[in-house]
Amino acid sequence: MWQMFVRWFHKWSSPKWFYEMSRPWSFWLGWAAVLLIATALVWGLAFSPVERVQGNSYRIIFLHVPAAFLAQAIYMTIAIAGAVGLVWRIKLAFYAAKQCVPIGTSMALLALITGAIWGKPTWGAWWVWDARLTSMLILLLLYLGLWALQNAMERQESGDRAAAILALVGVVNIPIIKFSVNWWNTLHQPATLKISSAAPMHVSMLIPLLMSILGFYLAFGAWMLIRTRLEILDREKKAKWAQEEIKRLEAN
Amino acid sequence: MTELLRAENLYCERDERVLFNHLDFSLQAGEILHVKGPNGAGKTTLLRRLVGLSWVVEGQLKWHDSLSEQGEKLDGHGFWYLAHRPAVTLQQTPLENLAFAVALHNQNLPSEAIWQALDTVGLRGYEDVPAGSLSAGQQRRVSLARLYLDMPSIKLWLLDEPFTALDVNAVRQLERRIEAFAESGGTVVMTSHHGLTHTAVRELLIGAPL
Amino acid sequence: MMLALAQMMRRELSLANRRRADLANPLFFFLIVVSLFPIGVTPDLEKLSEMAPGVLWVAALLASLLSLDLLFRHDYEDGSLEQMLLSSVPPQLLVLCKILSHWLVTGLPLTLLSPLLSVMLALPGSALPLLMLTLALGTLTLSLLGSIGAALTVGLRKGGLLLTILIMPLFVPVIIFGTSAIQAFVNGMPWVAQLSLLGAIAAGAFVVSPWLTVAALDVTVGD
Amino acid sequence: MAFSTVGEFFAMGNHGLYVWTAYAVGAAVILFNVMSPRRLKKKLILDQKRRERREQV
Repeated sequence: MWQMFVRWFHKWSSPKWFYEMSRPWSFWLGWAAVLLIATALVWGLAFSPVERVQGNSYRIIFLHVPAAFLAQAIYMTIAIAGAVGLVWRIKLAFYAAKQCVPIGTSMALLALITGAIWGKPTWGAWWVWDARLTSMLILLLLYLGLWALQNAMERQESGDRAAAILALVGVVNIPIIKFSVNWWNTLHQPATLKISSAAPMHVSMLIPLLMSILGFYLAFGAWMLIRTRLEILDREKKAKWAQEEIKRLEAN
Repeated sequence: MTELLRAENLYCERDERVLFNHLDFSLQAGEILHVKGPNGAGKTTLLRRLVGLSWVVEGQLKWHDSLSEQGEKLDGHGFWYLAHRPAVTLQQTPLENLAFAVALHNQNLPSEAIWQALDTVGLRGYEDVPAGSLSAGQQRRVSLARLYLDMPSIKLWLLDEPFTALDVNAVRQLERRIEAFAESGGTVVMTSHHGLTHTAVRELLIGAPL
Repeated sequence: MMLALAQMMRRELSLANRRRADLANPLFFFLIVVSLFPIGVTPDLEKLSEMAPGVLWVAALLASLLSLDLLFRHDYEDGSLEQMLLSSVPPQLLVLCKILSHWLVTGLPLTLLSPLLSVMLALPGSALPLLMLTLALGTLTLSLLGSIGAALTVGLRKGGLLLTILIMPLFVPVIIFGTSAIQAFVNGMPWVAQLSLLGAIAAGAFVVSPWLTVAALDVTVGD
Repeated sequence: MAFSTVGEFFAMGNHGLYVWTAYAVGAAVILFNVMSPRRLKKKLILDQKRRERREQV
C-alpha cells in the first residue's frame, strides 16, 4: 500500500509526466470558474437584496471575501509546496510555489483595495486600521518578501529553496500575527461596524458569495496550472521533449 | 589500499552550460588526487560538493565509514578544507585564527603547537598582529599553517588552489608537505594549475581537454 | 564541545570589540531617531509620554535591524562561515553563539540606553523596569528571527534592504505585545499576559531559529 | 431583481462609484492573471529561438 503510494507520488512529481497529464485540466477548471464567477457576480450585483445597514456597497463582498480567502490559502499552498520541495527534493513543488506568488500577491492587493473602497462608505474613511485589513496588509508584505527573495538570487534553485524556508517561517507566523493584530485592534479601536458581520446573512446573499468563493478557488487552480506548466517548460528546456513542446506552443 | 570515496554519475551545470556529466571516480587512502581543468570547468564546485558544502552537483557520493557516519557527508572531525576564501579573519591575529580553526574541529592544542606551525610557514614575529596588516601571501600562509599542525584525527585534505599567491620557496615547501602527508597515509584532493611530480599523484581531468 | 562553544563566544565578542564602529552605529541611530520625534511631532510632554513606548520600541528595533545585516556578512566574505558549517561542532550551536553575542553587543546596549531616552519622552519612571524587560526580550527575538533573514540574504549585494522586507512583517506580533504591555502598565491595566506572550514568542524563536538559520545558510553558502 | 431600472442598477443607491470601482479593480486583477501567462509563453518561445540560433552556429 505504502509502496504504491510512493510510486504514485514519484510519478506525479516528475515534471514531464505532470505536464502530459495536466494538459486537459486547466481547460475544465477555467471554464467552471468562469461559469461560477459570472453567475455569482450577476446574481450578487443585480438580484441579491439590498443590505439593511450598508446599502448597496456591501455588494463588494462578492469580490473582497473570495480574494481575502484566496490570498491566505495561496500562502499556505506556497508553504506546503516549499516544504514538500525541501523535504523530498521535488522540483515540481518548487515550480508550483514560485508561480503561486504572483497570483497570491494580486489577490492580497485586490482584497486590500476592495476593502479600502468598501471602507469609505461604511466607515467614512478610505483606510481604517481594522484587524482584517491590517492582517491583509502584513500578508501582502510577506508576499512581497517572497517575491523579492526569489528574484534576488542568482541561481533559480537557490531562490526556490530560500523562498521555501521564508514561506515556512511566514506560515508559522501568520496565526500569531492575526492573533496579535486582533488583540491590538480591540485595545485601540472602539467597536466598529465589521465588514462582514457574523449576523445571519440572507440566503440570496450567501449563495452567490459561496459560489464566488468556489469560483475564485477554481480560477486559482486554472491559473496555477497554466503557469506551472509554462514554468516546467522553462526549467526543463534542456530536455528534448520540452523544446519540442515549446515549438508546438509557437505553432498554435 | 582502502577506498575512501566512490563518486558516481556526478553532474553539474551552470547558466545552462553543462560543466561535467557522468563523472565517476574513486579515491584511495594515501593518494593525491589532482583535479585539473581549465578555468570555469567546475573544479571548485566539485571540491565543494566533496566536502558537503554545495548541493549544486547531482549524483552519488559514498565516503568510507572512517571519514563519515552516513556515507554521504564528511564528518567534520577528520579533514581540512582550504577553500578559495581562506577563512582568515582580518581583525584577528594568526594565532587566534588558527586556534579557532582547531576549535571548530572540537579539539584543543597547546599554544606552543600553534606557534610552531606559524613558525614553519614563516610567520615568526607576526603571530600576534592582526591578519589584516599582513600581505596577501602572508595571509595565505596563515591559512596554510593549518596543514602544519599536528592533529592525528585529520586523515584528509581538500585543497582548493593551495599554491595561489605563494613565492617559489613556499610552493616547494608546500609540495613537500603534501607529499609527506600522503606518505604517512593521509589523502589529498587538490585543484591546481600547478603540477605535482610525485608517484602518488593521480590526475582527474574535468571539463574541456587542456 | 563546551570548550569550542566558549571559544566561539569569545571570538564573536572580541571581534565585536575590534569592529567598534559597527557596534556604535545602532546606538547612535537609536539616539537620533528618538530625539527626532519630539522635533517632528510635538514637544508636548503629555503627548510624548503617550507615544513613548511605541517610539522607543520602533526605534530600538530599527536600530537593531541595522546591524543584523552584518551578522554573517564578514564571516561569509572571508570564508569562516563555510568552515563553521563544516565543523564537527553542530553548526546550530555555533549559530546560536553568534545570535547571542549579537544580542549582547546590540540588543543589550540598546536596552541599557533606553532609560535615558525614556526620560526625554517623559515616560513615567515606574514603567522603566518593564520597558527594559520587554525591550530585552524584544531585541533578543529580533536577533533570533533576524538571523534567519540574515542567513537568507548573506550572499546578496543589497542584502540589507531585503533583510528588512523579509523580517519586518514577522516582527509585528512582538511590537504589538511589547508596546501594549507598557501602555497597559502605564494605564493601570493588567500587563502580564502581553509579557508572557512576548516571552513565549522569544522561547519559540530560540528553539526554531538556529535550525532554520543553518538550513538557510546551507542554501545560500552552498550555492 | 433588486433594481427596477437599469439606471438604478448603475447608481447602486448612491454607492455606484464605490461598487463599480471595486469591480473594475477586480476585473483588472483577473485580467492580469489571465494575461500574464501569455507573457511567460512569449518569453519561452523567444528563448527557444535564440537557443536554436546559437546551436546552428
